[in-house]
Amino acid sequence: MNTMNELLETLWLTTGIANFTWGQALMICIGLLLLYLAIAKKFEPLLLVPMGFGAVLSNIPIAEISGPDGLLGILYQAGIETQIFPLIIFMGVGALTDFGALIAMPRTLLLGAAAQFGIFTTLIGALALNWVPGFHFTLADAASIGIIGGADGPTAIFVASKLSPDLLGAIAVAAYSYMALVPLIQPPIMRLLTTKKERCIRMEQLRHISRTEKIAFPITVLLLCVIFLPTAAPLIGMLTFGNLLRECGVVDRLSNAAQNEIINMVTIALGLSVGSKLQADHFLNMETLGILLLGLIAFSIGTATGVLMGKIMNRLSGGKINPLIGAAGVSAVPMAARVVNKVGLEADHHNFLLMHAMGPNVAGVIGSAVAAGILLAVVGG
Amino acid sequence: MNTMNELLETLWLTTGIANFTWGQALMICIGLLLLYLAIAKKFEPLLLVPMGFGAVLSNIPIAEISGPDGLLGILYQAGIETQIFPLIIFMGVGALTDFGALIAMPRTLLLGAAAQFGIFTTLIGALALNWVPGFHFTLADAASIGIIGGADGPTAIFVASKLSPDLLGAIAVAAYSYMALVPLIQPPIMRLLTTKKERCIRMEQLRHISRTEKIAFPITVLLLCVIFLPTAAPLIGMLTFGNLLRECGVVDRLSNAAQNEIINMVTIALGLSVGSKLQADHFLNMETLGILLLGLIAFSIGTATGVLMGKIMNRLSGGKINPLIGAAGVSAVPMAARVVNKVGLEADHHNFLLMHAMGPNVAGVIGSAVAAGILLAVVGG
Amino acid sequence: MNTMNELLETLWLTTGIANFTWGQALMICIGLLLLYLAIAKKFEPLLLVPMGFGAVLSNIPIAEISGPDGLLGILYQAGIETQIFPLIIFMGVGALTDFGALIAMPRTLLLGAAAQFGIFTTLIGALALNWVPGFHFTLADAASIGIIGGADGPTAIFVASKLSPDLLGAIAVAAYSYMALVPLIQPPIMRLLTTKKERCIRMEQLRHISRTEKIAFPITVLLLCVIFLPTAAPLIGMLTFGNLLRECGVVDRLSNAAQNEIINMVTIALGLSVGSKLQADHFLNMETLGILLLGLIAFSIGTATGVLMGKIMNRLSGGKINPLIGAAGVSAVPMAARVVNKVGLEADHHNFLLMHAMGPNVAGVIGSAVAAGILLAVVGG
Amino acid sequence: MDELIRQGLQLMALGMGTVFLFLSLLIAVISLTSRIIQKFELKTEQAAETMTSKHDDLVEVISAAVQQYRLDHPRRK
Amino acid sequence: MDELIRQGLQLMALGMGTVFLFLSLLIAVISLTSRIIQKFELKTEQAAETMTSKHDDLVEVISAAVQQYRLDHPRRK
Amino acid sequence: MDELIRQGLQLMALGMGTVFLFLSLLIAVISLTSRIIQKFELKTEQAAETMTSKHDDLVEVISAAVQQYRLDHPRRK
Ligand code: NA
Ligand code: NA
Ligand code: NA
Repeated sequence: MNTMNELLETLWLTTGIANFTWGQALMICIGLLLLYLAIAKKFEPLLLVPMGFGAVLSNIPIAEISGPDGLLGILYQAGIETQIFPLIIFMGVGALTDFGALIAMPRTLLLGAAAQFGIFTTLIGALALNWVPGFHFTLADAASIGIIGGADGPTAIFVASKLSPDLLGAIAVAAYSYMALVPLIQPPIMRLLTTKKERCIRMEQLRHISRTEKIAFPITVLLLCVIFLPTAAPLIGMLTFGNLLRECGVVDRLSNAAQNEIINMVTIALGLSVGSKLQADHFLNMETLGILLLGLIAFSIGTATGVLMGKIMNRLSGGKINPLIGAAGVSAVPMAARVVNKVGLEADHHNFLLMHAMGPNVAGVIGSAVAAGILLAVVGG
Repeated sequence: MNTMNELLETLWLTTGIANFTWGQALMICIGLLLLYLAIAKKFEPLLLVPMGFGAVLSNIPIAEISGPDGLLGILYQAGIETQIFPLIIFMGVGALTDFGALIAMPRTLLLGAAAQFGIFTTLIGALALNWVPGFHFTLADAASIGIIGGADGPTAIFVASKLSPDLLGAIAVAAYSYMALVPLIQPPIMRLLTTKKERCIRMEQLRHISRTEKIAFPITVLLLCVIFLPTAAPLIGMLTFGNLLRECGVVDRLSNAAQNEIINMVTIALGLSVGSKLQADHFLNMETLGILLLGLIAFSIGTATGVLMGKIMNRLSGGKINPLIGAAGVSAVPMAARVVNKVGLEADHHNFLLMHAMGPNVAGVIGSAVAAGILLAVVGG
Repeated sequence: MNTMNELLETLWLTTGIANFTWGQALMICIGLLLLYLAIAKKFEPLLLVPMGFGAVLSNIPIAEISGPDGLLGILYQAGIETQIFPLIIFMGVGALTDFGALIAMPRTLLLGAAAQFGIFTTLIGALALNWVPGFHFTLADAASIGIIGGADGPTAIFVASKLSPDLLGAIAVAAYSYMALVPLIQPPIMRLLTTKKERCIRMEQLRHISRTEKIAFPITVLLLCVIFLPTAAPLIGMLTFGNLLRECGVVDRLSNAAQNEIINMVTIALGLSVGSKLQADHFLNMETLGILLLGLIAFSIGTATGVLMGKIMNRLSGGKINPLIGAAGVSAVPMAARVVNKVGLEADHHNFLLMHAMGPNVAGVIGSAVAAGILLAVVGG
Repeated sequence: MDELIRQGLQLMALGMGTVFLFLSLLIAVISLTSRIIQKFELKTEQAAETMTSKHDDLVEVISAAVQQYRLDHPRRK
Repeated sequence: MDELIRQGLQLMALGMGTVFLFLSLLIAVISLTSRIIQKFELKTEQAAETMTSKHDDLVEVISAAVQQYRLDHPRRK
Repeated sequence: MDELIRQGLQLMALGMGTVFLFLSLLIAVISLTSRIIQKFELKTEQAAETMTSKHDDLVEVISAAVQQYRLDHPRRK
């Protein structure tokens, strides 16, 4: 630094306008759009506010906030590459979830299973997209894209960060956006596949679940997972750990911590970290468009197969199961269950399905964690 | 991956049943046993729930949750190898502890000192076990085992993680289990060593301690430690730091954080991390049996020497000290103090010793931190 | 270890008294002095209690608590070298700050700008000190020292940890001490530069700010920073992120986390970490004295230029602005605003300036973050 | 149909198969566990029930009111 | 005057210049934004206002009392 | 008696010696400190006492009730 001119030039060269690429400017607009959707439209704001803000921060020229020494880059390495953040979120989800409705009606696990068709058909859709010039999805990429159909943010991030870190940004945006759009995506499909009579079916009240049953549940799930599907053990393990903290009744301090301070802190860090993957050069390409399209398909198919399985179960049970609750099997907890309730009330103003939809809803979380385990076992091996 | 057969084989090879060793299956049962004791029997649940769950998770085949890239392995490296977790717990203990009873009766520090005999006799017991074929305890191992007698979880973990990381799992299990068993272990010893008349001795009410005295206490302890025993400074330093946050009255935000969110988060992480050391190949051996046996001896001797010192002090003070309170010198805060109270009430239904037992109880924490400092200075050098 | 004599010698060699240097003993006294000021005189206790305690811990011989494997050393590396801690504190400050007063009177940003003269004149003062034998401040050192005049702890730590890590301890001590001394430093300067008539000027009540304006504010500030001054983006980015969490109204869980558990935890860690830089060999030298002197000058000049700018604005506005509020432009939130209020009340017992001083007060935070960005861009490049 | 899609279809068969198998197994085990627990529980349940109802109604009302107020004013917490 | 101090003076000119420029720009943009928002907001505002006042006064009084008590006794929290 | 046990016994002597010495010293210093503080404190104490009792009883009763309710229903917190 010598003359004032040189100094001014140094300073000019450090301004944003002298360094912006069009891609960065566009990505900052996309970040602002995510913030708008989160704040004004209440699209999953807990995740999309940090993620949108992270998208803005990571596209600032020069500042390198997503670089290896920047705050977002450090958070990404510490929490996403190691997969710690999604696992801790899963612990929090476990601590926040009451599995009572599922224990009262274990059959509804089948609805949670059926909805996973969304994952696997989308996987094939992604592979089929390779026929279109400009797409080069590997099997690992396709698996990561398919998992969007699990409608479960941390599971999608867990899988994508392991199989296709480059696609993580687009996958996370798709997963959370469509979870927020569930009230728009699901109802038409639900109405199309059911008759008015089916939608009016009222279901029996759920039985009371004792504390011991609630304690036994996470341990049962964990042990089955240990015996048959250890590759799903990290996700299922943390989910059931959180749930055991909640239900065991002797560690309320820890349960409260998992439900509040821990999940809040990690949500902020996770959102910012994922935002760091929304850099222009990783996000602005054909593949992102493909992922957004495929994600929508995944949600739609998952909803459809859930409802169809609901219709089958209704037949087999002699008309006791309202097929609408199958739509909650995609997870998107608790939004999908609320959508079921709303569509049910539309058909019959006294038909409250919320509690019955919670069963398949949380079953969907377990279902996609299982699917994630299989994908990681076969593709990630 | 080529044919469906190969795919099925891949999947079969990733199931738990195809990969279990007997040791892992047994360790998972031990993990479940710890969970049972924690939940149904309320054995130190804050630690044993995460630790038991960690034991299950770390013995799942294939998943490698305790491996260097697994969640528990990462937590262990980040928090136990660096000794950060036990130190932060110590800060929380300091913030949660009211040293008023000790300041009112500083003499009771001698009871906390006497109870440390449990540590050193057990150390020699561990060395003596080497005469039995199958045992090969080094001096460092013996010191780590002896510290179980400190009846203080974080101190035991702090020492063992530095001197004998391989024995950490067994030592932590022994320390927390016997802390939970204090109501069974201590009373017979206490009754054996005291007369009914001694157990009936009522003690004077403790004087009121001013805020300034409470602020001066942690600083005094720290300075003495700095001058005479800097090797105990990390433990004593964090304990007194937490206590100063509590007592100084100007940083209630920080004090509450240390007493709640911080200690809760670290307790979960510490429990899971320690659980990661309960892997079959580290835990299922003769040495673990030896450690469990020696730990029981350590608690018993500590209780006995505490009570005997109580008897001496009673004589010297002219019958003003109930020797039972010496048993609280092993620490195991606040369980041991409650046991003293209970045994005292058995002898005389109006003899409340709880507050008087809190003095030696917290003195025991300082006493074993000092002992830990000496062991690390001499053996760890 | 062989004979008892050797053992005793080992132990003696591990006592503090056998290893103390005079510097360490003196630094421990300085740590205790900081604790005294924090507790008895309420000097910024949230920072100075951990920092003072950290100073004591890091000067304990042998224990090496500030070494690369000691708790404080690890915290320093993890949080200060990476600059994570000051950035997270900035997020918390954003979440705790209501920018309403500033939005209602954006002109007061000029007061926050004027007060930054303290930074740059001190920078030149530091360079001038090189004429005195014993001082060797580089341009980077001078910039770090100047930033003390920003009267904003995390900004000072952010800049100093990047430009002059060796001076960090002295700079942090100076910054926080003078922030605490603002009620003593500012009033004489304020009275000297204003007439009684000026001090009596009453200001109009501030207009009500809508939620939308409060949401737009952090985004506006961020975008301007992105476009014109990306080097200030980490600080401004986290400040505005925290503020957006606060104001957007849809993520109260996260906002509460940023305002409470996160900032509390990081405050403890930051204080201890900064304390680790108060080691005798880094702190006890001429340069520290120079820094303490220069820091005082920085605060005084910042106050003076703020008040002078207030006088100019008062003239231009036709007597509607009380020049006292210019003194709040140094930041030192919210102490400086309270001092303005107090000096105003001295002159006229019904003249409440607190709300009007909050505008320049928070403007000063933005102003010094901007100054920090420029210093890092030009000097740190 | 190319190789990659064949692999995808295999993965689908395998994946959905495992999901259904695993969750069906879970149905069986949960139902079984519930039945066992319900048998052993009658007495325990009653003891537990009486223990948790030792609060009085006034406290509940006040507390709910305070709770509601807090929810409406989250920032003052 | 030595080289280093010359650099310092340059830095001061540059720094204070940028600070004033940036904050002046901020004044302009904030004022503009506020004016735009205030125009578009009249109706939204009114709706929002009525929503936040659904608590009753008794709850507020009790809650404030409890709050005060807590502030006086922080450690029991 | 083998070498290792001899070392253990030395360690015991040393360790218990240090523990007793250190804690005895602590007894002396704490007693001394307490005595000094108690002397200097009479007036300060009184001032402090009056400051902390500015809450009224009603608040205490309500607050304790709420506290109790919370303890009985930890999950709703
Ligand atoms: Na799902
Ligand atoms: Na102890
Ligand atoms: Na400032």
